[in-house]
Amino acid sequence: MLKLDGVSKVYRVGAFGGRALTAVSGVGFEVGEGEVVSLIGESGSGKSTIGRMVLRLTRVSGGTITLDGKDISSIRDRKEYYRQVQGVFQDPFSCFNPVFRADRVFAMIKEQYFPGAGAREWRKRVEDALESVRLDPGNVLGKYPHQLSGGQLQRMLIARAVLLDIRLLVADEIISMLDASTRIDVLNLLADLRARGLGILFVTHDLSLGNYVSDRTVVLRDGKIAEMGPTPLVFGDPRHPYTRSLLAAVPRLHTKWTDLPADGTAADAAEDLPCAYHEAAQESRTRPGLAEVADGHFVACSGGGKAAGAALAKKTLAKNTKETA
Amino acid sequence: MALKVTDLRVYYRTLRGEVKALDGVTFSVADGEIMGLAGESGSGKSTLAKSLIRLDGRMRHAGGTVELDGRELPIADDRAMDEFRFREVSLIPQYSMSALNPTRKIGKMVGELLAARGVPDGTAELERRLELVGLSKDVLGRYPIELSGGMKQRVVMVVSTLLDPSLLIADEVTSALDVSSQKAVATTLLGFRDHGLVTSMMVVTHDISLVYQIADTILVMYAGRLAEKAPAEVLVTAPRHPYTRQLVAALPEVGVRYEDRRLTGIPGNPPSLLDPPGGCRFRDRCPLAFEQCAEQPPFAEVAPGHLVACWKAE
Amino acid sequence: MRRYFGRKLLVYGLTFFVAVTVNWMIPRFMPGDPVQSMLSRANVAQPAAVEAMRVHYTAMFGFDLPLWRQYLNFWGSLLRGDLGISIWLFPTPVTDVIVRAVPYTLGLLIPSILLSWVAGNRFGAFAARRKWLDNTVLPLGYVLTATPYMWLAILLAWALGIIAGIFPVAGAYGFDLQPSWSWEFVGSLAQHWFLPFASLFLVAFGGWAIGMRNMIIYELEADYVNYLRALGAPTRLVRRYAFRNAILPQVTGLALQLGVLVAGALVTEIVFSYPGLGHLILQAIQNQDFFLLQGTFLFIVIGVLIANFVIDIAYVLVDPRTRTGMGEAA
Amino acid sequence: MRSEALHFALRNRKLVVGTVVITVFLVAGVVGPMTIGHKPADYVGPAMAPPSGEFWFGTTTFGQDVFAQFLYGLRSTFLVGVLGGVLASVVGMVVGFVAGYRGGWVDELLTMVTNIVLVLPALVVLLIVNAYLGVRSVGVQALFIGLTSWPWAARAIRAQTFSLRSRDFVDLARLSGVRTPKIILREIAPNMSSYLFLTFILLFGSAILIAASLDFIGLGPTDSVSLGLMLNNAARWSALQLGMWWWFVPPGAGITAIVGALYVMNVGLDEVFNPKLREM
Repeated sequence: MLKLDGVSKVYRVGAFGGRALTAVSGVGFEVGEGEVVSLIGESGSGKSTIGRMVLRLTRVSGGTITLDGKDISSIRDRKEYYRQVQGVFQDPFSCFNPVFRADRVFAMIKEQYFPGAGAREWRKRVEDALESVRLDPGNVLGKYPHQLSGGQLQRMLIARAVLLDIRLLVADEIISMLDASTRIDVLNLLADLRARGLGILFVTHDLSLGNYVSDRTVVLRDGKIAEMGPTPLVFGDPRHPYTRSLLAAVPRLHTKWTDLPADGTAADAAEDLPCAYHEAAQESRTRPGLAEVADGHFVACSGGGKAAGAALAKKTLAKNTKETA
Repeated sequence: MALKVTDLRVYYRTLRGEVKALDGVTFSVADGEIMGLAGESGSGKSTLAKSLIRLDGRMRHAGGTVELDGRELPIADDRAMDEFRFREVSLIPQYSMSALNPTRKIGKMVGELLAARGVPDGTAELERRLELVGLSKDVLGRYPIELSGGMKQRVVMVVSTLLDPSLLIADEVTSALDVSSQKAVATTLLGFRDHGLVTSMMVVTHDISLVYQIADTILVMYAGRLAEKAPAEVLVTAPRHPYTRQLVAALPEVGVRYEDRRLTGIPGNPPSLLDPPGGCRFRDRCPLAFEQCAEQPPFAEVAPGHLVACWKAE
Repeated sequence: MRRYFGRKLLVYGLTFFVAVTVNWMIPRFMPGDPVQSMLSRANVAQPAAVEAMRVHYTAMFGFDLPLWRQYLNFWGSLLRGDLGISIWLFPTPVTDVIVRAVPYTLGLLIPSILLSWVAGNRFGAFAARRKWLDNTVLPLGYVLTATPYMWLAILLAWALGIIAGIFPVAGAYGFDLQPSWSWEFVGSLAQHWFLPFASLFLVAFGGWAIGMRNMIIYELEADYVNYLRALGAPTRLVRRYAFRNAILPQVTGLALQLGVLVAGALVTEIVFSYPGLGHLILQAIQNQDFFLLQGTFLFIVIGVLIANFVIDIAYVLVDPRTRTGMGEAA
Repeated sequence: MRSEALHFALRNRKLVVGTVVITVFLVAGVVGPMTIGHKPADYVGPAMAPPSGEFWFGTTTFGQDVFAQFLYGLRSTFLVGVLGGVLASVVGMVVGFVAGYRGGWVDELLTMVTNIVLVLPALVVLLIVNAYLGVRSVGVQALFIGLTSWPWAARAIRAQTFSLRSRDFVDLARLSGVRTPKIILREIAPNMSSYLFLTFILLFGSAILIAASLDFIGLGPTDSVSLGLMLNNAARWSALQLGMWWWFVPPGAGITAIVGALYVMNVGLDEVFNPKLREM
C-alpha cells in the first residue's frame, strides 16, 4: 500500500540555506494493509522525519513515497490524501489547542470532510468512534484538554483518525508520554486497528514497544536503514552490530545489564562477527545498500565492524537531546 | 540510617485549594542504599524529591519530619536548609541541559559557587572527577553552549556530587535520553555510589525497568502515598501490592509480543488530590478492594525489607 | 560572529539606502512646486537674492533631468557631503549648520542615555529585591516612562527655572557670553545643560528601571537559578548572575529605544531653545527650510545607525553566546 | 480557565486602577465636549485667567477655555491612539504571522524589512513626511504613525508564532485539511490573544506619545485640538514665562495619566494571563 523508495531529506540550515543537513538518506520500505511496521531509532535517526514526510508535513528531498503506486506529492488535493492517511503524535497535550474544548478535533473533521452531516448523525459517529477506542463519550465530550489525562487525549486522537475511514495511520511515539499503567492499552488499540485492516507505521525509540506490536521492524541509524525484516527475525537474530548493541542497552525487567555478558564483551563479540552484508552472496543484495540474509530480512553493511560499535559507544552520552526535527 | 522520613506532608497551593501531593509518607533509606522512587505522573514522587532539598514557591510543608544522618532537615526553612544543600543533600535535576548559567564559563561558575559555599579550592578535585566521567578539564574553560547535551549532563552530575553528599537525588535524569545514553548515565550513577562519592541515592523515575537495573530497593508511590517498598528483585518478581503487580504486568518487554501475550493496563484514573477520598487511594481501580479498604492501610513490613500498604498483602 | 556583523551591516546599509531614497522622493511627491513653496516663506528681502536662490534650488533639484539622473545626482552630492544650502541661514551650507548643532545634541544625548541606562538598570534590579520597594517604585517608574518628554521638560523649567530661579530655561549659555574656554563660559554651559539633561534622564530612567525589574523576575525563574538554589548558593551570587543575564536584553532594548530617545532629545531641545538638532528642526519647519530638514534627517539616521552598530559590538562583548558562533539567533 | 483569568483580573489592583483611569478619561473625552456650550477655540472669557469656578482650568492668553480644549483634546488623543494602535497592530500581526508561520525566504525578507523600519527613528521620519506632505488631520496623522510603529510588534508576534507553529495542534489542523490562513486565524491567534492585546495596548500608548511630540513640534492637526497642540500653544505663547501653569499642566498630565494607566494595565494583564507573575 505505502511504499517508500530511496527517500531522502536534506535540511537547509542557516541564512539563505547555507549548509545542508541530511536527516534521511535513501530509505525504502513498504507498509501493507493490516500490517504494523515499526520504525525504530534513536534521536536524530530521522524516524520522525520519515513519519512527517509520509504525512506530507515535510517535503521529500529525494526519492518517492507512493500510496497504491501513486506518488503522494502528485495528489493535488491534500484532503483526499488525508482522508486515507492520518497521524497521531507524541505529545497529546500539544495536539489539543489549549484554549478550546477537546472535542474540537472532531468538529474540525466534520467541518472539513462532512459539512453535510446532520448534528445527530454526526454525534452518533463520534460516539461510536470513541467507543471503538474504549472511551466513554460522556466522560470526554465537552471537556477542556487540561481536564483529561494523556491517555484519554491520545485515544481521542485515534478516534479522530478513525472517523475518516483511513487506511494508514502514522503513530509517532504515541505512547512515550503516557503513564505505564495506560500506555499498554493504547498500544493494544493499534493492534485492534490492524485487525480491522489498517496499515500502521509505528515510530518509536522503544524497542520493547516496537517488538510488542509490530509485524515488521525497520531499524534506522543516522538516517539510513541498518536492518529490517520480520520483527521476530530482527529481534531474535539481529545481524547488524548496531541492532545488537541497542538490544543490549535496553533496560529489561527481569534481566540486569550486569547479567548479560559485560559491556565490552558484548560489543567485542559483535565486532568479531563478520559484516553480514559483505558475507552475503552478491545476488542477495537486492536493495541498494542492503543484503537479504533471510527471507525478508535485510541488513546493511556494519560499516567496518569495529567502527560501528565504537561509534555507538562514543555516542552513548554525546547525543541525548530530544529529537526535535 | 542515612535518611529517615516520618509522616511527611507537602501540599501545593492552587487556586482551587491545596493539592495534597505528598500526604503522609514514612520510609527510610540506609547508608549505601540506592533507592529507586517510581510512580506515575501525579504520584507525588517529584514532590517528595523536591521536598528533601528545596520546596518551590507554591509548596507548603504541612507536617512530618526528615532526618538525615541523625540531624533533622529544616525543610520548611529555606535559609536554614542552605547549610545542608550540596554538602549533605544534593540534586541532579531533570533539566540538566539548562542547569548551567549560559553566560559564565563553567569553571568560573563552579569556582564561584564553591567559594560562596565556603569550600576552599576544589579545582584539582573537580578536574579529577571530570576525568572520571570522561571529560577533559578543558570544559572548565568553556561556556555551556559550547558543550553537547551529554557533556552538560555529565558536568552537572560531577558538580552535584562534588562535595560528597550523604544523599543524592537524581530526578528523572534519564527520561529524555536514548537507550544507549540511559545506560551510560545509569551506570555513572552507580559508579558514584561504588566509588563512595555519595553515601546513598534516590533515583526518581517513571521507568521501573530502568531503575531496576541499578537500584537496591524500589519504592512505588501512588496518589501521594507510598504503595510498596522492597528490594528491587523482589519488587519486580514478587510484588505484593495490587497496584505494583498490575503495573509490572503492564510493562512490555523485549520478546513479549502482542499475539503471544496481550498485556493489559490498569483501568481508571488516579483520584484527584485536591480532595482525595479517605481510605486506600487505589481502591477504585483495585480488583481486590473490599470494605476494609475504606480505611487507610498501614505501610507495614510483610517480610524483611518489604513494606506494603495493603490490607490484602500478607 | 562574522556572519552576525555581516547581517547587521547589511540591514544598516539597506536602512541608509531607504532613508536616502525616502529623502529624495518626498519633495517630488509634494503637491505643488517645492522651490516656490520654499521661497515664498523665506525671509529674504531683496528680489535679487530670491532669484539667486531660485536658480540654485532649481539646479539642485534638477527637475529638467530624467528621474534616474536626478536620483544619481542626489547620491553624488550626498557622498560629497553636499546637502544643499540652508534657506533659513542663506547662504550657509546645510552641512555647516548641522555640524555646528550636533555637539549640543550629542552633549545631551550621550550622557543622558548612558547614565539613565546604568542607573535605571541598577535601580530596577534593586527594586525587584524587596516587595515594598517594588510596590512604591514601580508606579513611579510607569508614570515617568509615560510622561511626554516635552512636558517633563516644561515642568522642570517652570519649577526649577521660573519659580525657583535656580537654572536658566533657554539657550546653551548666557546671552552675554561668547564661546570660549573660560570658567565662566563652561559654568554657564553646564548650568544651561542641566535641566534638559535631567528631563531626558528621568523619563528614560523610568523605562530602564521597569524593564530591568521585569527581566530580573523572569531571570530568577530560570533553570540555572533553581539549580544554584538547590545547591545552596547564596542569594548574592544568584542575583549577580541574574543581573548579568538580564542586562543582555536591556542592551538590545537600548538599540530599540534609540529612536524614541532621539525624538525625546529633539522636543526637549525645543522646550529649552537649546541650539541642537531639535532646534534646527523647529526652525527648518517654521521657515520651510526643507534642505535643512532633510539634512538633519539624514544626519540623525546616520547617527542612529552608528549607535546601533556600537551597541551590536557591545552586545558581542557581553554575551559569550554570540562569540562562540553557535548562538547566531540574532 | 476563563473564569480563573477573570478571578485574577478582578483582584489585580494594577489592572483595576489602570482600567478605571482610562475609563474616566475616555468618558470625559467622549461625553465631555457635549456638555460644553462653546467650541474650544472660541474666545469666551477674560484673558490669562487662572482656574476658577467658571473656567475650571483657567483661560489662555486669548481668553480661550482651557478645560474645553482639554476635553476636546482628549478626544483626538484617544482617536489617534486607537487608530494608530489598531493600524500598527494589524500591520505587525500580518507581518509577524506570515513571517513566523511561513518561515524560509519569506521570513528572511519580512524580517529584513522589519529591521529596516525598526532602525529608522520613527519620529524623525514622520517629521519629514508631515512637513512635506502637510499632514493636517488626526486620521492621516494616525495613519502615518501606524505605518511607522509596527516593527517591534511584528518581531514579537513573529517569535510567538514561530514557537506556536511547531506545536502539534497546528500539524493536526493541517492533517484535517485546514488551510493556512485559517490555521493562523483559528489555531495560532487564539493562543496568543492575550499577547496580541498587550501588544495593542503598548502601541496605543506609544501612538499617543508620538502624536503628542509631533503636535508639539508644530506638525499637529490643524482641524482640531489635541493635548499635544495645547502644549505647543502654551510654549509658543510663553505660558511658561508668564507663569500660566494651568495652560501647560493639564494637557501633559492628561497624556501622562492615559499612557501611564495603559502601561499599568498592561502589567496587570500580564500578571493575570501569566501565572508565573502572579503573586500567590
